[in-house]
Amino acid sequence: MEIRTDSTSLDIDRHEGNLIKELRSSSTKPVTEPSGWLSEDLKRNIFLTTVDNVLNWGRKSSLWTETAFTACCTFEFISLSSSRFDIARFGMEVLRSSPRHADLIITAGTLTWKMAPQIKRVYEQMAEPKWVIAMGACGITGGIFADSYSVVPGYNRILPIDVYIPGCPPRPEALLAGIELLRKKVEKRSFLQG
Amino acid sequence: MPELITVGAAISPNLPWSDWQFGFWIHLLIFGIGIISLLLGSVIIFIWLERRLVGRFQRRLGPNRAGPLGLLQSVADVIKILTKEDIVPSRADKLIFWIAPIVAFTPVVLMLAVVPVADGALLADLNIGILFVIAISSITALGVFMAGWASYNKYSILSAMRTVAQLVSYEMPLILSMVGVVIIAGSLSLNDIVKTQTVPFIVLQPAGFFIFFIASLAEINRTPFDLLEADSELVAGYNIEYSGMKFATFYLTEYCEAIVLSTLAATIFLGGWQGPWLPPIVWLLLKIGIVFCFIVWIRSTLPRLRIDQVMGFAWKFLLPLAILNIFVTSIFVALWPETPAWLMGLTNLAILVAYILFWSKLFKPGGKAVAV
Amino acid sequence: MLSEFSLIALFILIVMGFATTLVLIPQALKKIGIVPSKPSEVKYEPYECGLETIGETWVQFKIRYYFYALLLITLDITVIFLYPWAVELKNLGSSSLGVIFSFIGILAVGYIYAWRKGALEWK
Amino acid sequence: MTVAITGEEVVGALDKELKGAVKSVESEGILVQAEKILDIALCVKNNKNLKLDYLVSITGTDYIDYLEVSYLFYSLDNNKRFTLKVRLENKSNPAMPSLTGIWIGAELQEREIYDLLGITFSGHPNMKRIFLWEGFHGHPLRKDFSNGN
Amino acid sequence: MAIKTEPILLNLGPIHPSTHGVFRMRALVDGEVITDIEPVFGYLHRGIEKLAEQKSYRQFIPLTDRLDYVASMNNNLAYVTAVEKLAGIEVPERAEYIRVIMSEIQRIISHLLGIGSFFNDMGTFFTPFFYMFIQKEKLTDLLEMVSGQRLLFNYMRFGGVSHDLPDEFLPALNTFLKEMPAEIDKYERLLKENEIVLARSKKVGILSPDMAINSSASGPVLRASGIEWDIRKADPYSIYDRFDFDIPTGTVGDCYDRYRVRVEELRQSIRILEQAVAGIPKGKVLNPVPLRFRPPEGEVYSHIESNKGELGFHVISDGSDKPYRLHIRAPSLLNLTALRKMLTGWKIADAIIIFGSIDICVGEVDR
Repeated sequence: MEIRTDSTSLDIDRHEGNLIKELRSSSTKPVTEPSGWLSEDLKRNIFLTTVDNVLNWGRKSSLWTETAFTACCTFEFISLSSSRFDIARFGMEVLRSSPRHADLIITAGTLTWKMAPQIKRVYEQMAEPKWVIAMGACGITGGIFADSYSVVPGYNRILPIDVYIPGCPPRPEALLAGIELLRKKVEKRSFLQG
Repeated sequence: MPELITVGAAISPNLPWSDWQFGFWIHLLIFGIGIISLLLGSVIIFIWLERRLVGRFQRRLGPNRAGPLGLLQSVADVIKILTKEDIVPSRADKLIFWIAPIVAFTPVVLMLAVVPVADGALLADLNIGILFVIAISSITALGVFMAGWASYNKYSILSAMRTVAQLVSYEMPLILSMVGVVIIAGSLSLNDIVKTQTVPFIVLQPAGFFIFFIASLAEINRTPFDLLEADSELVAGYNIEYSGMKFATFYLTEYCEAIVLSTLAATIFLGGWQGPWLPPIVWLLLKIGIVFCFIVWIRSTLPRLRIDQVMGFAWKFLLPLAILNIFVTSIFVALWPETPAWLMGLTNLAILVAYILFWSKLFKPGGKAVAV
Repeated sequence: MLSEFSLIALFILIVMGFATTLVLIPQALKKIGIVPSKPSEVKYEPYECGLETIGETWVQFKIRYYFYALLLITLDITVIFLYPWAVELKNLGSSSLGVIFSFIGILAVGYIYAWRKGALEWK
Repeated sequence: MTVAITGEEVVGALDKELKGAVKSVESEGILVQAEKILDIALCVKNNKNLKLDYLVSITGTDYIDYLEVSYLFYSLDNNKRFTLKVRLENKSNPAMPSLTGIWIGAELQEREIYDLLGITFSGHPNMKRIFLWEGFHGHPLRKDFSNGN
Repeated sequence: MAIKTEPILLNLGPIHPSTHGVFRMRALVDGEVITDIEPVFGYLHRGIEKLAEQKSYRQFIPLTDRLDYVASMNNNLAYVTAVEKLAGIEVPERAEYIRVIMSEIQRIISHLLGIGSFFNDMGTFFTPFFYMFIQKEKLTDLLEMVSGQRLLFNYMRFGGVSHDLPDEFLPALNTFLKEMPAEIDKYERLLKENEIVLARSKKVGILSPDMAINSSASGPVLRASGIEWDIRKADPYSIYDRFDFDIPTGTVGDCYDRYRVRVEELRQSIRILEQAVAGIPKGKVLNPVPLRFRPPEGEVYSHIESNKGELGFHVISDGSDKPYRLHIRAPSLLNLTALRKMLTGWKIADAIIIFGSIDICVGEVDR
């Protein structure tokens, strides 16, 4: 199949346009956190606590972020991983660009409807267990661009969010506090949640 | 050099279990498990060391929250990756997708089988030690290519193609750089090479070490030759579709290759386990650490080369230098055997410097000039 | 001497066994439920910067990549003759120098021919 | 100081038959008919003492009863600037010739005006929406655009 | 007889480690060489120009910060000078000096980030980027002292600036200006004569002068091709005519020249800052303007030399308190006009470097 970017790109664009329209019409309510199945008979606490603690400690102290940065908050995340507010201390300076390796996606910036299918696809392609931090006012409610025709009012229309960090852009210390909140949430996670 | 006669058992006489009836199996057990556990232990330490060192090069602290001084950081990484979901893409070639990490990991560990930890203390004292190392080291290229091709992803295909070009074309300089050492040592077995190194071969053979180090930097895909996993161009290279433990195996292979490179450089050029006061194994680990820190130093300062520059560098610069090195060393050893060590080292260094200056005139930086 | 290689053969088996267990641990843990697994149709599609891949991926690739493999085979033969000569150079003395240098000379002719013809450039 | 070339000066520099195309002359620019814009632009660019060779920006505006597109040029050598305006009365599907033949810089800006205002530029190599996705109804910068998100 | 090979369509997509944000390029790749490439825009299009028509003049100032989010002081300056030109508002002397100081500090920050990410694309794994980031943090502290914000400042108003300089600002700026040239020499020692940098960026992605003019590039991209055009000299706005500085230009117009022009501009900005700090007078910093400010009916186009190039605001007002139409001339978008011709024929590794050397900010491209 001979691919010429110019001639065939119009129908590639049209195909992507339909994807955007479907997603826009289908995502009107916030996506809730997928509650893992918890069958009662597997609740043997003793076995759980030791394995849980070790697993969650491992997951908590090596969260690898996916480079899905969109706009201004990117530079606040970069200044977080730079020498002054060094996030490498928590083992988080590994920026994996493939979703298969990453287990945390920080949505740094405004999400537009044209970008929404891509973010949703990358989130679905991430390997379990995965978490999402909605960073900045644009991530929570669309922020200063909420009433624009092409901005998604908040990431929770597209992805289930674990931690919200307000601020436009939030200071690196606020981002660090958000990450601490996420690490506490990871600590209390029972592996049976799947 | 007394002929090492292996009486019945396959191992050199001075090991305590050499004449015991099950000596062969005990030897295999101790050294087999020893090599794997030593390698994994040092990988855990070296991952932590690299992240701390790169942090220090970038004027920031490395990981220091997980455990004292962050030592448990790599353990945390292992636990997390162990319990990560395993994804096998639907259109991937399933069988090759599964086998690729194993084919990539095994040869790296095998190369340590012939490396002596102390006098005569190695798994198999092959008298063709170096040839075995070279033959085994080219299999990783196969494993990486299988991974890239099987995962049905455009970026990993490009990375697989680059494997074929880069790893294969750096075999030649790697092989020829060790011929100089073999000429002086007069034997292929790594144990004998270490024993004949009254003066470490890096002094006698600076050009040989220069070629060996650069060629193996390319073999283990480290900056400035990290084209396979060039994260700014090909998103994550050949291991883009691997997640969980299979990705960890590739991550492990990368660090095992770095450690094996440092071990080979230490045994062949820096005098292996020889050292005045400390026990032999501590000397070997010390030398491995020094070479590894040098690799990390290069990784955090130099930018990456382009694919055609990498190829041109291997075939046009390293190969003629390697042949020249063999030419000069063989003349010295054949015609004038009892030359003092410093003279041989000096001439070798002089040839290296002259060669680099000669080439720096010819190689003008500036790719093909395409004006728009 | 032969038992040395049997040691190596057994060691190969040990290492391959270790590698396969390393890779298969998550499958076992998945049965117990420690390793989570939520299969979804999009998750198993190839990742390409958040977009569907367009067109075939396994296509006929440029020969330029494989060319260096051919070049390696032609030059690798020297190793078979160089290493034994290198080991025994001390007792062979200077007479073997002439032989080897003529051998390398013939090889160098082929190498320079490839160089001048531009086979080494990356077109 | 980037001094503006006066309208009269440019009209004087135009060839005879192009003078008819000039509708009105303002202090810093002239208003021209849409069809003649290509020849006027070519003449303005190649004229020796004008030499307006740098297209700075194209702005499209929706004045309820017509659409106006204004081109701003610089002459880098003699540090002059000049505006060229075009008005399109037919608002259902407005169209005018594209300047990408003369200035490549116009390509993306004309695609932006097509995307946000709906003016199609004939002769444009890649006339598609630049910012919004194919299948987006309406053109946002029109005054009658309903913000239905 | 070359075997017929099929090109693959590769997406250097919106989520890619080195596309400076959400920028996407559809590349037709044959082996390693790009035969055709098509940039796709719009992944960060927030419709700022439509929002401008629903906000009053004063409410729009914070939106200008989000245009080129690395140069928010210069965006404010461009918008504010446009409206002042339209309404004929006078700006006190001290405010003019403060504006020049803020604009030059922002230029240093933006160039540091631009050069840093250029070397990130080349593969230096963040080391030069973090060295430059340390200097950027010092400047961010200075701007935080003045405006209370770290990245998007919303600092300038019509008729001056919102707050006066705190007392410890000028001494802190002086200490920074004394140590910065030594830092720039440190980067030069690491990168200027580095053989791999030379091999990767010399004569790569050449933009010839007439192509640069024809594709209306501006800023360091235009000057690297050898055209000496800088708004601060050609059409001096605010009080730039009082400072003497020169405009660095390249010769060949390749990636290396663009990098050199940005480094030289760092030094020129330091020169301007030294003169501004020396000459800043006392006095008030704001001629207050009524909240529901209504400029007279009319149309104005005013431009400044922002970090990426000529940033222009075309404001059309119909006498009401909301702008009738506000068009932003984004230098990043117009620097990308020649991108397709510059990248075709090169390898992927070069394409990433050339794209990095143009140094765009997606917030400004998509508005």
